[in-house]
Amino acid sequence: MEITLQQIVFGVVALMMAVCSVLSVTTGRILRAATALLFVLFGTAGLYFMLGYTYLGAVQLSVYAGGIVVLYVFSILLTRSDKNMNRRIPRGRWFAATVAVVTGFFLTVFLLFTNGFALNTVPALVEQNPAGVGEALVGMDKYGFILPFEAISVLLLACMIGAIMIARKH
Amino acid sequence: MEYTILILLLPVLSFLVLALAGMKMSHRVAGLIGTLSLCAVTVVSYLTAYAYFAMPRQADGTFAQLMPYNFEWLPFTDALHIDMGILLDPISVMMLVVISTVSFMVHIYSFGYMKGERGFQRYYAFLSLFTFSMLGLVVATNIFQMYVFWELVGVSSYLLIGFYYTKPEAIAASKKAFIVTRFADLGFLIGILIYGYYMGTFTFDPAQEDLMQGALMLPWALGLMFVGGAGKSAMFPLHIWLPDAMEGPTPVSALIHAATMVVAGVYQVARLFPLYIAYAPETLHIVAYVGAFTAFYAASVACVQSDIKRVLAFSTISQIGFMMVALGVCTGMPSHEGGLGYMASMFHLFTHAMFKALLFLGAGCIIHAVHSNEMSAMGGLRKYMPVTHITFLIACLAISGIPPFSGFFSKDEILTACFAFSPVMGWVMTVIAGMTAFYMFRLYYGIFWGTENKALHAAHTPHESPLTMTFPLMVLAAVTCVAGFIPFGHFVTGDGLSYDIHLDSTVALTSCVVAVVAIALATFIYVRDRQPVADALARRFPRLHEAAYRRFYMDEAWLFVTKRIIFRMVSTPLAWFDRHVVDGFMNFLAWATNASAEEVQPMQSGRIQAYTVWFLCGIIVLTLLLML
Amino acid sequence: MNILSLFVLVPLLMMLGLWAARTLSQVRGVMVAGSSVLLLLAIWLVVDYLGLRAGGATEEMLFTDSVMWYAPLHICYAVGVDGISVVMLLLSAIIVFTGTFASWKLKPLTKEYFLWFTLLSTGVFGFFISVDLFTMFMFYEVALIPMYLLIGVWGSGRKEYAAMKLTLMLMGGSAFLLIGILGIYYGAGAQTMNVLEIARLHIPEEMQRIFFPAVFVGFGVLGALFPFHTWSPDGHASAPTAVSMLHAGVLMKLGGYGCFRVAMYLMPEGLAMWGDVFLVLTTISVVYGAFSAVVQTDLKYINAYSSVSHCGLVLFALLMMTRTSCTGAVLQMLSHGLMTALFFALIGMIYGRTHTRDVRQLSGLMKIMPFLAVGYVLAGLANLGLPGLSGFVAEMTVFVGSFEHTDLFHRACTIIATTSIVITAVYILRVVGKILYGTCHNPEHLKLTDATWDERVAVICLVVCVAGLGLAPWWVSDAVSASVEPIVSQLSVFN
Amino acid sequence: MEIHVISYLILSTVMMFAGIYGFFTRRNLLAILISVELMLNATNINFAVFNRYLFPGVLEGHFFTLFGIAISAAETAVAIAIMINVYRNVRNIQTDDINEMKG
Repeated sequence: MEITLQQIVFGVVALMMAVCSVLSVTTGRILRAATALLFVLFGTAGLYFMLGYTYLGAVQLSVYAGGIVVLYVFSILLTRSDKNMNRRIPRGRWFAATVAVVTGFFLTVFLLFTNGFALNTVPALVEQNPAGVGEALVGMDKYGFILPFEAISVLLLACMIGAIMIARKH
Repeated sequence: MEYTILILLLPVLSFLVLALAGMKMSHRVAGLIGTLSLCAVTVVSYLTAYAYFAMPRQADGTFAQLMPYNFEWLPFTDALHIDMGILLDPISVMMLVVISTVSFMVHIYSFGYMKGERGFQRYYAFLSLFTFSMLGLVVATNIFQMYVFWELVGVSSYLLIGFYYTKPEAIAASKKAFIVTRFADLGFLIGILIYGYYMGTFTFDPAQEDLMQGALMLPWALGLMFVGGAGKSAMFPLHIWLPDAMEGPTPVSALIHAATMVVAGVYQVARLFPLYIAYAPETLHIVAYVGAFTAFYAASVACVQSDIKRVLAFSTISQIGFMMVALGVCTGMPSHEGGLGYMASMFHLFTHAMFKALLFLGAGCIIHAVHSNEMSAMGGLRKYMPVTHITFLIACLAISGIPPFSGFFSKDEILTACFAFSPVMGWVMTVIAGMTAFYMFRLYYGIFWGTENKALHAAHTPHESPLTMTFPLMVLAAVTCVAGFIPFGHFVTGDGLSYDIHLDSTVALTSCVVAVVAIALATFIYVRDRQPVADALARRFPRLHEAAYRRFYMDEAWLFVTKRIIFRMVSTPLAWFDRHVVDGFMNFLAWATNASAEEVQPMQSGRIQAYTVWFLCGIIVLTLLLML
Repeated sequence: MNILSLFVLVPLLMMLGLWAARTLSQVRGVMVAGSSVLLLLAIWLVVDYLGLRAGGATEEMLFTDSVMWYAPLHICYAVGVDGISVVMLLLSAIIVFTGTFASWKLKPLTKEYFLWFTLLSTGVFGFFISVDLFTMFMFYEVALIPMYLLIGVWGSGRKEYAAMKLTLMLMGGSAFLLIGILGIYYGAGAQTMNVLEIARLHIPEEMQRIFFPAVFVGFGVLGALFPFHTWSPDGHASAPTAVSMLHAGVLMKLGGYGCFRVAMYLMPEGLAMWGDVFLVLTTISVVYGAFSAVVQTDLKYINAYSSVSHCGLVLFALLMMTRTSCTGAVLQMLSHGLMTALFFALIGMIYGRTHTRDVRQLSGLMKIMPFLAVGYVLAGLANLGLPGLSGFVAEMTVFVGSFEHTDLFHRACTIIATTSIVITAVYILRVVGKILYGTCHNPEHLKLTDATWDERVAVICLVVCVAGLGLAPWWVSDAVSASVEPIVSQLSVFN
Repeated sequence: MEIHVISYLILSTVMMFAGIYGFFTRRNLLAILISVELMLNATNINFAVFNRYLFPGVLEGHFFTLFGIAISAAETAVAIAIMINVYRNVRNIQTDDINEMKG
């Protein structure tokens, strides 16, 4: 079985993402955690590209990596929350959480393997046309998503206003 | 005989009037209401007795049983129901006469004795209540009516003993009297239940087939009923309440604790006599043995008591023992031989009621004069109180069995019956009769002879009582003198047939000699100022003297049972058990609920992270469950 | 309109009136008027009932009526009375009437107090007129809940504890009850909630065996069945006078009534299986309550334990299952209701003056307050079964009836139970001797006064009832006995 | 495209449980938020993967991911606004210390 370039790329990206995601929840410095998260988000975008969802990857990069992480960094700096990252949770709770997480992880993996996904039929790597995405997003026909789109828009607006209201100085 | 209803109605009316409006009346009015109604009752009773005994006898030679009134008071089942009514037969008519006479005398006497007492109206109200209950008891048409009035008698006795309700002794005595008799009544009640169930009726004459079927249970029923009778009639060991009951006013002692209520037990046995004779002769003999032992016990205690009312109380117990013995020695022999004791018992009941009431009323006069119950405070009173002295002497002679006073005749019949039963019983009872004569004359000499109590007389010279008090004494003394000549055998007999009483000369002679010897002995010991023999005897047998004086420790035993056993050993632990175990369990439940809530509460900490851990755990568990 | 509904309607109107009342005298006016109307209504009902029966009415229940309430579960507002419920209604009316006078001077929050009090009586009346299981249960709860507030707010001593304990224990009982009622409903085929109709159906035996104890215990808790009686001493000791009266006098009777009407009537086979167990428990109640009362020092505790003993006798008599004993049980309910109400009323009045209920601190009250003392003695005598007062009639009927049971076990229980009458005498006389007789040593007590007119009304009314039942028992006995008959005949198959 | 679907899924599982672990153990609100982002991303990946592998013809998963990104952006904005506000008031954003909202 020969190893294709795709697989190599996927392996590298996946390894980076796995390592970074573990790092982001275990590191003692919050700024490092945010950085690790950034790499995970990049990796996710990469996966989207590999799946042919280029538009999605672009959104991921711009909104997540570009927008949200910056927000994080700002708020980290603003709240100076770095200095009290070292306070540990009680050992008992930590132990319970670890056991639960490890058990859950292995259980899920076990389920994944035993489920027997018959998905070896690999679809052709077709890049999803961003124009098609746009049409579907505002389309009103059977596969159109205008209604969720509007709902999300309203939600975003509401969040925006809410965020401003909350953060505003009284 | 419709007018007999008045016998019950008048006392109850006077009770109601006095109880409801008595406090508004003057003493004189209240007393008059009570006395006059009793006077009317007495008249009606005598009329009834005259009319009843003047009736022609039935074909079989017995007096008819009349039931002028009988209505269903409380139905239980079709067959079992408590009826209220009036039953007239020889013994109930005789009892009517006895009760109304003594009660009437006591009503008159109380005018003088209770003069100026606080609660005079209440006293008369209770007397009326008592008279009503007692009359209702004797005219009962069925055993349950008897029980109803039996209880009422008990409660009126309770109220009268506790008349001086500020005196702790009186309270204790009244309580004791009620509880002891109540305890005995439990036996009576269970006896009635058995009787009612197996006989299918509460009347005194069950159907023949029921009798046949229930013959096995009948001795038990009668025996249990006798327990009730023994309680009221102060048979050993249920007698303990009677001496203490002397805490009540003396006229009350005369009425209730000498003449009427205490013979209720005798009356009860007499009432059920036909059943005893036919179906439970052994039970009847048990009655005799209990009576004999009680008579002996009480007579021996009476010999050393120093409180004159106590002496009289024990003498009463002893004499009731005589009556019980007389009933108990009856046998089923035909003609009047077997039923001689029955007649004798009723006769003695009659005569005893008169002379014992007389003794108590006389004692009341003495106590009234010297303000003490103790013999040591008395002595030499014969000069000061001639009427009391003479009447008291008559009563003493009567109870000792000296002819021609009434006690001689009735006691003689009893002894004859005893000898007919067994010579041992006869001799035992003769000896007890002798003891009776001895202690009565000890009492008599102690009161009226011997040294005067100068110290006491200096403050207050004893004097004869007013006419209201001496009149009843004279009446009763007159009755005592002549009652022995009543041809009792014509009225009340075991089989209902009339016959002439004839004295058995041997028995009469023996008992007379014994009585005279005993009186002589008492004279020898007690007539002089100083009593060397008595003191010497007391010193010679200190233990015996002390034991007899303390009534052979029966009261201590009673106290032990009530205080130690009921109070300390049953009730206190039970109450503790209730508070700490039963209630403790309930409180524990509450506590456990609280505690488990306390345990669960920290899980609701408000920390979302902790919740999510549980959430995840839950999911894992659910998944695992689904996989299985 | 059905006359029975008036028993619920009048209290509701009273509550409306109380709500509108502005002054104390208006409140009292509403209460007196309302409770008098109830009393008259009850008397009229008794007369009417006896008249109808004498006229040959042979139905099991008279004055029946039924309105559908919630069709899917067959819940009806169904009413009807027989001799048992008629006397219970009369009892309740008497006690509500006297209770009003007994709490004449109650302060503070008089209006609110009477509101709850009236709500409580609504529940009681509603319970006795109902023949529908659900409606019965609902009224039962209506009677229960105000208890908590009445004790918790207007009580004395450890009132919060007592109120909580009482309410929780009774609620626990009613949880059992609810299970039992549902069991009966489904056991009888889920067609009707009407007791009379269910009685004609047959509940499967295995269901009876499960649900009989549930219902019996559920009602038994209220009837102070050993070992579920411990709410009674604490609850009664803390409750205000009229509440104690109503509670011991009427509410505890709901227990006995329910056991008879629901548990025993509908589930005779369950009874056959469980009867002996409960009989032992009730026998224990009878003797144990009496013995416990002997050593108590608080007047209300004494009376509460005495109630345990006497209410135990009610259940005891019911379990004897003979016609006479069941009649006796109803008479005992009536008699105990009256005399215990009298007792609690008097204790409340004495407590209101002396501010203590400890028998060791009271003495010589006979001289100071003769009226109350005489009333107390009468109540005591009624309690210990003096002929001529109500207790005797009831106890004798119970014992005679119980003795009809021939087997040794029942006989032994009967004889053990009869001993209670002696012990009753012990504790009654102990109290009377201690607190009424003797001389008073407390100078404070010497200044106290005797009963006022309102108290006299309450006491005299109850004494007259106690004596009336005791002197003329036949009319009640006959009416009750006739009504007990159909229920007992249901049971007698298993005797 | 020879990458087996299970590889993607395992990767997203790792991310998911890393996020859960972080959520459980972190005490800093921002760190918790980071963990939440991890979990969100893991789900987003799953949506996209399943869309691509199971129903390549339609775009449901794609759009779900898209909306998910939008919502997480909104959520982050609001959360951070709250956090800053909290910080302003209590000078602290440790979860265990913020308990004044509790009854």
